[in-house]
Amino acid sequence: MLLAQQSQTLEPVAPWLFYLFAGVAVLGALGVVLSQQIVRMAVFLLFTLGSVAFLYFFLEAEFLAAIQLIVYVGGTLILIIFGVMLTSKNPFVRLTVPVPQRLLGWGIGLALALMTGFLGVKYVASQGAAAHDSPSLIADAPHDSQSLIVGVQGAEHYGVADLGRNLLGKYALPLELAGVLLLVVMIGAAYIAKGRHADFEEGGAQP
Amino acid sequence: MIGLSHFLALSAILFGCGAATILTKRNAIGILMGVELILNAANVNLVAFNLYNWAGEAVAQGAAPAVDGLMFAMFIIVLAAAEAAIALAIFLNFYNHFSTIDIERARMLRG
Amino acid sequence: MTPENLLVLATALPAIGFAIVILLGARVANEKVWSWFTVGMVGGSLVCSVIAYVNFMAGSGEPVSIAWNWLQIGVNADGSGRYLQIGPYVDKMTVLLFAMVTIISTLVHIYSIGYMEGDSRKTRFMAYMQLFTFSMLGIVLGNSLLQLYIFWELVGISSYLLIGFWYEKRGPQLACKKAFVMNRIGDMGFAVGMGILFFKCGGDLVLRSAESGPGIFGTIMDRLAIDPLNAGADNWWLTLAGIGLFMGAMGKSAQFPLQTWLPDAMEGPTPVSSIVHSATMVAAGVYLTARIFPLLTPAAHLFVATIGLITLIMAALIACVQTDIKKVLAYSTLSQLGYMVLALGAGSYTYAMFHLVTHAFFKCCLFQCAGSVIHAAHHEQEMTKYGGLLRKMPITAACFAVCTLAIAGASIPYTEMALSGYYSKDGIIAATVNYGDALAAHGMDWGKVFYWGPTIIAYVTAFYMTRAFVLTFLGKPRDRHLHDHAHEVNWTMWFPQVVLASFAVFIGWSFFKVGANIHETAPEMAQPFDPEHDLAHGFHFVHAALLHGFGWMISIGLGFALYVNGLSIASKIAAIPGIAQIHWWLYNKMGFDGLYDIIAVNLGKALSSILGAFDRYVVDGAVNGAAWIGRELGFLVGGFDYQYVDGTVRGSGRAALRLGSILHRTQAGNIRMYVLILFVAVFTGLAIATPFALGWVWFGLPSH
Amino acid sequence: MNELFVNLIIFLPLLGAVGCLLPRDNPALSRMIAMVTAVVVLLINVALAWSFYGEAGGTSYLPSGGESVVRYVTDLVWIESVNIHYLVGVDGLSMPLLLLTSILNVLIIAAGWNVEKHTKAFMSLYLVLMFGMYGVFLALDFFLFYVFFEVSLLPMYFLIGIWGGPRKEYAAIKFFIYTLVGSICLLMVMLGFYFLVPDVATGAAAAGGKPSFNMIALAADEGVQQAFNHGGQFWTYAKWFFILLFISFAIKVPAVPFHTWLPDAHVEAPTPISMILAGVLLKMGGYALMRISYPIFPDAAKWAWFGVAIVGVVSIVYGAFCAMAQTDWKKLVAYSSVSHMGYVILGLAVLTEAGRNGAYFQMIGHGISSAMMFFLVGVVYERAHHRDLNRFGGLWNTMPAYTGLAAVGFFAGLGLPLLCGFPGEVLSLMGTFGAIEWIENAPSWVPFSGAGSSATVITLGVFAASGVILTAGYILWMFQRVYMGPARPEYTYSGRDMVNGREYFVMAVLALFAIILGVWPAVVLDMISNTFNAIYAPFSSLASAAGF
Repeated sequence: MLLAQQSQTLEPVAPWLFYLFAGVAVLGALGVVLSQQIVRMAVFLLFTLGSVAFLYFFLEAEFLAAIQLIVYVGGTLILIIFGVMLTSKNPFVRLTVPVPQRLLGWGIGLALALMTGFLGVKYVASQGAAAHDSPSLIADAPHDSQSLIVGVQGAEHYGVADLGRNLLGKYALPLELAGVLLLVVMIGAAYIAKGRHADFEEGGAQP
Repeated sequence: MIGLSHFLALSAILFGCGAATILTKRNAIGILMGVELILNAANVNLVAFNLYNWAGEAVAQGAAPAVDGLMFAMFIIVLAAAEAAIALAIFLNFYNHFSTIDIERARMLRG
Repeated sequence: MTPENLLVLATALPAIGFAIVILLGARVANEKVWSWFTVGMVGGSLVCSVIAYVNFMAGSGEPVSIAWNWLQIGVNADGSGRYLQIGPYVDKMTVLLFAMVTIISTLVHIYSIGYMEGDSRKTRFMAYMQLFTFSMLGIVLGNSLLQLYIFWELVGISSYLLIGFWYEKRGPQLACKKAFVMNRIGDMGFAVGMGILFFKCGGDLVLRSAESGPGIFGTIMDRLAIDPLNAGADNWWLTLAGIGLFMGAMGKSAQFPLQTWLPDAMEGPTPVSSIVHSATMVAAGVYLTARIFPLLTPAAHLFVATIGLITLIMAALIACVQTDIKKVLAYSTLSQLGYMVLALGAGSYTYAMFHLVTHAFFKCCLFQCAGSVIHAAHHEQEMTKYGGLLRKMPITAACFAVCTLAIAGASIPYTEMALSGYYSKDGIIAATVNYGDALAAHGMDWGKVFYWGPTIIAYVTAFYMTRAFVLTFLGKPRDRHLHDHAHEVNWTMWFPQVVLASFAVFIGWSFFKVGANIHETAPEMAQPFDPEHDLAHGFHFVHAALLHGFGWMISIGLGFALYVNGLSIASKIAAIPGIAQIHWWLYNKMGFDGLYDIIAVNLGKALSSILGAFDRYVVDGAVNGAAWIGRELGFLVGGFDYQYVDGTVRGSGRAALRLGSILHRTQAGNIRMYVLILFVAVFTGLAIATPFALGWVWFGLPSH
Repeated sequence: MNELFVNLIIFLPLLGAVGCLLPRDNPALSRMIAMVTAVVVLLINVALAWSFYGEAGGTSYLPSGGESVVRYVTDLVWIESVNIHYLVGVDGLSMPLLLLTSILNVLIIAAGWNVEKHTKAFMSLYLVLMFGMYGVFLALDFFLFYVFFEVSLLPMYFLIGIWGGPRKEYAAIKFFIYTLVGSICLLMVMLGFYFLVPDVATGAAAAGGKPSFNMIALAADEGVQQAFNHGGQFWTYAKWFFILLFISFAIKVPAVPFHTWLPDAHVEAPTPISMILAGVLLKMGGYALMRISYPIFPDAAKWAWFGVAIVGVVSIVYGAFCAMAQTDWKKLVAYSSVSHMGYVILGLAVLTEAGRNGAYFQMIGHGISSAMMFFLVGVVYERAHHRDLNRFGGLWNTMPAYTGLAAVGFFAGLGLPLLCGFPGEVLSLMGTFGAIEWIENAPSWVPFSGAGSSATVITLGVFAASGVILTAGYILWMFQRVYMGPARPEYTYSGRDMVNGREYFVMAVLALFAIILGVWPAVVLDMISNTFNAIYAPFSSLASAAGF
């Protein structure tokens, strides 16, 4: 509707941009699976999380993309890296799993991926391509404008304001609960990580 | 043209990778990474469905576009962060106790 | 009593005798009483048979065909049952063979009393002989293929019990098993042939028409309107059925390639050899082929003739080099059976059956003589140890000589004065001339081999029988100890020999009576084959006399010349390079035993152990699937858990334990195991849900 | 009166089982109670058979009022909401098997007279097993049948698992799991019946709109047949149900490749349990095929004839080869059961009257001969304490009377004419060849129909017939190794170790039946002919069309 006119210029970019970021995300994820060094895994994870953040942009969720970048890439990942450093005499140490078990794990992962992917594709097919293979917001728009990339322009359609209204309205209680949870986590994490004093004093040699 | 199914496929791959990671790592932090991957896969799904299905349906019924998918994703990110913090705290404690982060050693609770 | 009732009674008497002897056994009476009791039972059979013979011959001569219901195979629309039937069939051949079998059986029973003197299980032996006589008479009486098959198996099992009578020794153990199993190979063909006829003839297995139906012959020739002699390619099943049934005959008559059990069967006591493995049971194959004669198509005829030819040549050659007296006689039996089978293949129903009768008497006598010698020589069977027994055992030697002449086909040239073997064998050779011509007329020029083969072998027969006689009774004693202890046997043994020898002389003289009787009963189909009228007369007096009339003299002379001084000349000949190898090959029975050991026995054993292992490890392994896969999963997941790995030692014996330990291990605190189970559960749930979600499910309410 | 008898046959053993448990510390009394129960049930069975064959005609009990051969029916509503009935009755299909079961029960309790370990529990469980077996043979309601099928399973598990040999737990669990898989297949079919039958059968007065599990009615009802033949162009419900039922019953029979529980169960089970397992429990599979699979799904049976026949032929040949490879005597006999029961499958598969009669006779004959063979093995095992064929020898000299009876038993197993193993084999074989007639003229959806049928069927027949060679091979080889050879001191028994009167009684009775059935097979075949005619009416047109 509103966004229909501007979309055409950007449309050709969409598929390859999607494949680019999706590809990075997938490669990163595969790297996490296949790598045996924890630091490398962390770096691969970084790529994946970052690419997913970009994909959120395509999905008209730029606020979420920002959160993804800030909380995940900036917060969680750094936390993980800290964890790696704190818990490892040698950050590049390998804790490997025997090959048969690894194969089994990969097999199960592959089976799950195939199964869920298959279900997803079948679901979309069963719902009918016309209705659901294009963003529903612009389903009524002329066919040539039904490009994914239009969503980038869709901030005025649902933006931060919508999110804010929802957070303080419909989702107020969960928001409060999440806040309490974070408090609990903060205290709990501090307590657990500190450990019992006796342990520290007895095992003083430990870092 | 990129459609819902593409995102679902991506999410499936991420989910599979996450599952495989959990199953093939002995390092507890590695397992945590696998969990993060799975959560991300779920987020991609939620956001994609929100755009392709739910938002439009709400508009069609005359309401404001729905953002429930995004809300869920946001909460998930928050909870993931919290979970990571707790998990890392536990791992630190575990490390203090066993001098290793190998979860094979974590079998004190077995029946 | 009517002949058929008499014959049924004659059949039943030995069965009753068997049951009484086996059930009451040694507790009631001693072995002497039981022996004469069995002789009495079989003597009763003899009387019945002779009366039946006389009655039947005096009567109209019309065949009697009776069928009794035995096995129900279904129900007709009107509620009456359909049955597989058994019952007696009486024609001139039946009464003749009944008389023959009971005469021989009675004489062998008497002979056994002397021969088995002192054996601790003599009573049981006599009981087995009764069982055998019953089974053999059952075959002869049979009107339906089913009855033939039943008694076929029963003679097989009585032969098994008799060959294996001295089961403490390894030889008889193996021989009896081999005999039965090789017979069963033939029986498989019998069953297949029977099955094919069963479905083609609407579930009828009776051969001749009886009240209940037209019988197999009637069905094929009248209802299906098939002339077996001109059966086209559409009727391949008839050829197959004929060859299948003939396979049964091959097993029982020890025809090539199933011949190897018969020489081994000589491990049994000699009275057994004299009745079971020369006179009657092995001839049952010939009898069966004669009974199904009208079904044989030209292809089947050729098959039968070829098998007979191969057998008669092969066996005669092997007989020339054997030194065990019973082995020589066994191969001689094989060779003579080959003659009979060849005659059937060549279409001469009459002469095949005639030779069966004459052969039964002289071969039974020969075996009894050999048995007497063996008895006198303390169970020494090697002819190389004999020699010069003529003076010690004059009656036996005389009987042996008469029968040797009979089997050699001795005759006075250009007259009809001859011993029994001459008539029957001469007729067979005459028939093969006809057959060879018939084949040649169809472009098969090599058909002449069916004539030349038996002609030449007739010389060889005379030779090897002379050899056996000379080595045993003439010349100088080669084993002094043996010779000193040899003595003439007592009357229970020589009396049967003398009777049989006289039969061997005279049964041929009454040929025109006996042969004509058989000829009359020959199926109409067989009569065109018979060469008696047009061919035989001219042939006998000119051609055959030259070839055979003097032939026996030449061969016997040669045998005398070579062997009168023991094996000295023969062993020199056998040492000539070239001949030595052939001699070795023949001496080892042409290597068939070794060949079968390698091919059939070892292959069978290997196959069975492979399949046994396959069953144990593959099938059972797959079946232990749940436990096995569970264990492997557990092994992968809990790789470091040596405690449990040790617990899951290999060997399926602990699979039950493993099931428990796997269940236990799921609670073993292994985080990754929990996760694994979780994911597998997720996957399984999705996999189950998917068909429903996508609407693929087949199982639901019908749409209508 | 007869209706009461039918119910007594089922419930007396249950009463006996409770009775066995009551006396305290008195195993002898438990034995007596079990024996008395078995004998009473035998007498009732004989009385039932007497009146069954003494009077003509049958009580019709079909809801449609049609003719039926089933008699002495008790029909009580059990679970009303799904129309499950307690429906029991007798017809020619069950009568000979009931007689076989009751005769074997008496003999087997005699054979188990010397069980010293937990005698009370043994006898009690055995009586519960009897309850299950009679129930299976008498039930006419599919659900009831299923219940009894399961009931017979549990005591067997304990009988093997407690009184068995060294690997008893393994064998018991294997037996249990195997049979449970079969039961699951059965359960699925039952669910299918539940969903399918009411929908169409409303019109046909079968069950007044409710699902029906009445097996006789299901077979006779046109509407039900039509319902089963829907569900897909090719994969009709009937075919699925037939396959599931076949798997379920083939496990019980057992047919290759579902047979591997049998050798283990037999080897580990105590002698009396081996006897009942081979003598009756295997027959439950064959009986169920005859009672359920073939009458209710005639079209699927025609469609499946080749597959089923192949299973039968493979069982015959494969079982015989496996038997030949064994050195454990009991295992040899166990595999011989696989081979012999192959004739049952083959005889059924070919859908000819002769084949069916042969299959049925083979079940009865094998019930006698296999029970006898296991007992013969047990008699020696109790004295020699091992079953290694290669270590035996000379038993003919040391135990002559026993060997005489053993010859009857094993030669019956070998299929010797005039003993009970022969008629079944020969009829199955003849029936196989007879199948050419209908297959030649069958519609094209029947495998190998048309011109090529002769060669196919003859090939099947040749392979099946080759079983006679292999059977002779392994039985005679075993006979040679065990009974022949010189007498050995270690197998010479005297005094209390000699074969006693109780054992002679069991062997002699079995030998007697082996001979009677062999000489006079009509005693069984006459019993079943009318019933077969009635319940296999859908197939009878096959034969008569071909001029049989």
